[in-house]
Amino acid sequence: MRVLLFGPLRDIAGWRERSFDPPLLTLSALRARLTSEDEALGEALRAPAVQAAVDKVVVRGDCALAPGAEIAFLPPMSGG
Amino acid sequence: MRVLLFGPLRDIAGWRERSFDPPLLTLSALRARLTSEDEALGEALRAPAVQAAVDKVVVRGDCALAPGAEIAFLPPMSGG
Amino acid sequence: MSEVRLQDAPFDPGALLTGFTTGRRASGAIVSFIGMVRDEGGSVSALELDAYPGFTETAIAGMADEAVGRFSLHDALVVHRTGLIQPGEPIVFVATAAAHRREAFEGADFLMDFLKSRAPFWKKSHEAGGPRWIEPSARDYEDAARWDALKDNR
Amino acid sequence: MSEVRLQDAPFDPGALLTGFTTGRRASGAIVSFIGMVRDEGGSVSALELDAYPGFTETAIAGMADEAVGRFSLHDALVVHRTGLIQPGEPIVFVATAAAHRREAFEGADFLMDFLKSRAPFWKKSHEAGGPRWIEPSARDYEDAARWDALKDNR
Repeated sequence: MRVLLFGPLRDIAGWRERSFDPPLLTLSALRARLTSEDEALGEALRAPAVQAAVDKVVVRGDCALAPGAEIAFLPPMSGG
Repeated sequence: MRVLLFGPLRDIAGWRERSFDPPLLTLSALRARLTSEDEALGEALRAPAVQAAVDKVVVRGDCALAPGAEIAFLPPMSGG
Repeated sequence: MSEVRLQDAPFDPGALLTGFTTGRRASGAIVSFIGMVRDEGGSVSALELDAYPGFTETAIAGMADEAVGRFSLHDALVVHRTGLIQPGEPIVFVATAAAHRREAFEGADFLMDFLKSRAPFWKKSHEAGGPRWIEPSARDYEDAARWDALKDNR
Repeated sequence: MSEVRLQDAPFDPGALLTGFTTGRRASGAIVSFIGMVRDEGGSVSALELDAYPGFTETAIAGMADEAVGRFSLHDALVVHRTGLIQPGEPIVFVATAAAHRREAFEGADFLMDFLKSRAPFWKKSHEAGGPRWIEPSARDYEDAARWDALKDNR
């Protein structure tokens, strides 16, 4: 399971991409894990404008995650 | 004195440019001369949409012409 | 600032755009328009464009300067073919540079509307049924009239 | 029909325009837009553009396809830089081809408004006072909202 951060989230967390093995089973479990490791990142991820994408599809609320899933956290987009 | 025709006027008259020596003294005299030589051209020149330019400036009505003037008859423009 | 060129020879729009773009550090937006001769499914064999040298450039430069003033353009360029032009060939190239994209788009759009409806060209279409002289379309006049309405609302 | 490319390497807008224009015998109108990084009088040293490969192209392709359908475009091309971009360098190139100029202009204008307000990029401006993340301006949102109003009126 890969987790990707974009934009200002990268600056807050200090990383762009991480693997999680064993994988987390749900998006909410992943959020809890990231928050337990880094409270500042956890708070940033809870901002309503930050979207989550699973395998490049934006999801709302919680969802189950496949073991090989790619999860991206997308802060408000700057546009081109 | 040079006279220039543009667009469909060239097809009607069968010429694009002519010199007149001795020159005509006024635009109305030039129109009368062109009409006396070619009635079809004279009629085409009388159409309200046909403009006359003297030395590249559009003029309305009659005006005096300098001996070295360049007179152009401009039918409705096609645009670019 | 604006530049107007008439030429019988074909031009390369890409080379014109590269020249217009290079070295502009203050312009955030550049818009270009290329008008091409359409073959209309094969019925048009060529366009023939007649200009009045000196008079035509001056009229177009007046339109370009109006666009520069009205839309705060940094620059405007108009290159127009004259003579015989084949289907698939560019007939007109317009480029505008501005700080922001809205001005660059509107400047180019305005300039094209005025070129198409009011520029002193006489255009003959060589078609299967014989040559015919072309006047601006009703849509060309409508497009140009849009700007009068916009001006009143500003 | 549309094409979207993201690339870290600089591109030559003129070469892209030549490629886009060549061989179009049915398109009477081609509009291009180039967005450049402005130096803002020397205060901006570079822009850094972050994309999500795969996700970003798909989102832009969706916008391009919407422009093609809405404005009856024959084709649309979007080329966008990513990574570090210097002032004076092009950051985005958009081209549209259509039968007539109104569609080509509106298609490019629409596509740029949506790119500027909704494309999945994250943009950092490296300035004298330090780097800062950029969000779309109020004007970018207003520009994009114009099209919703127009759609309702058609």
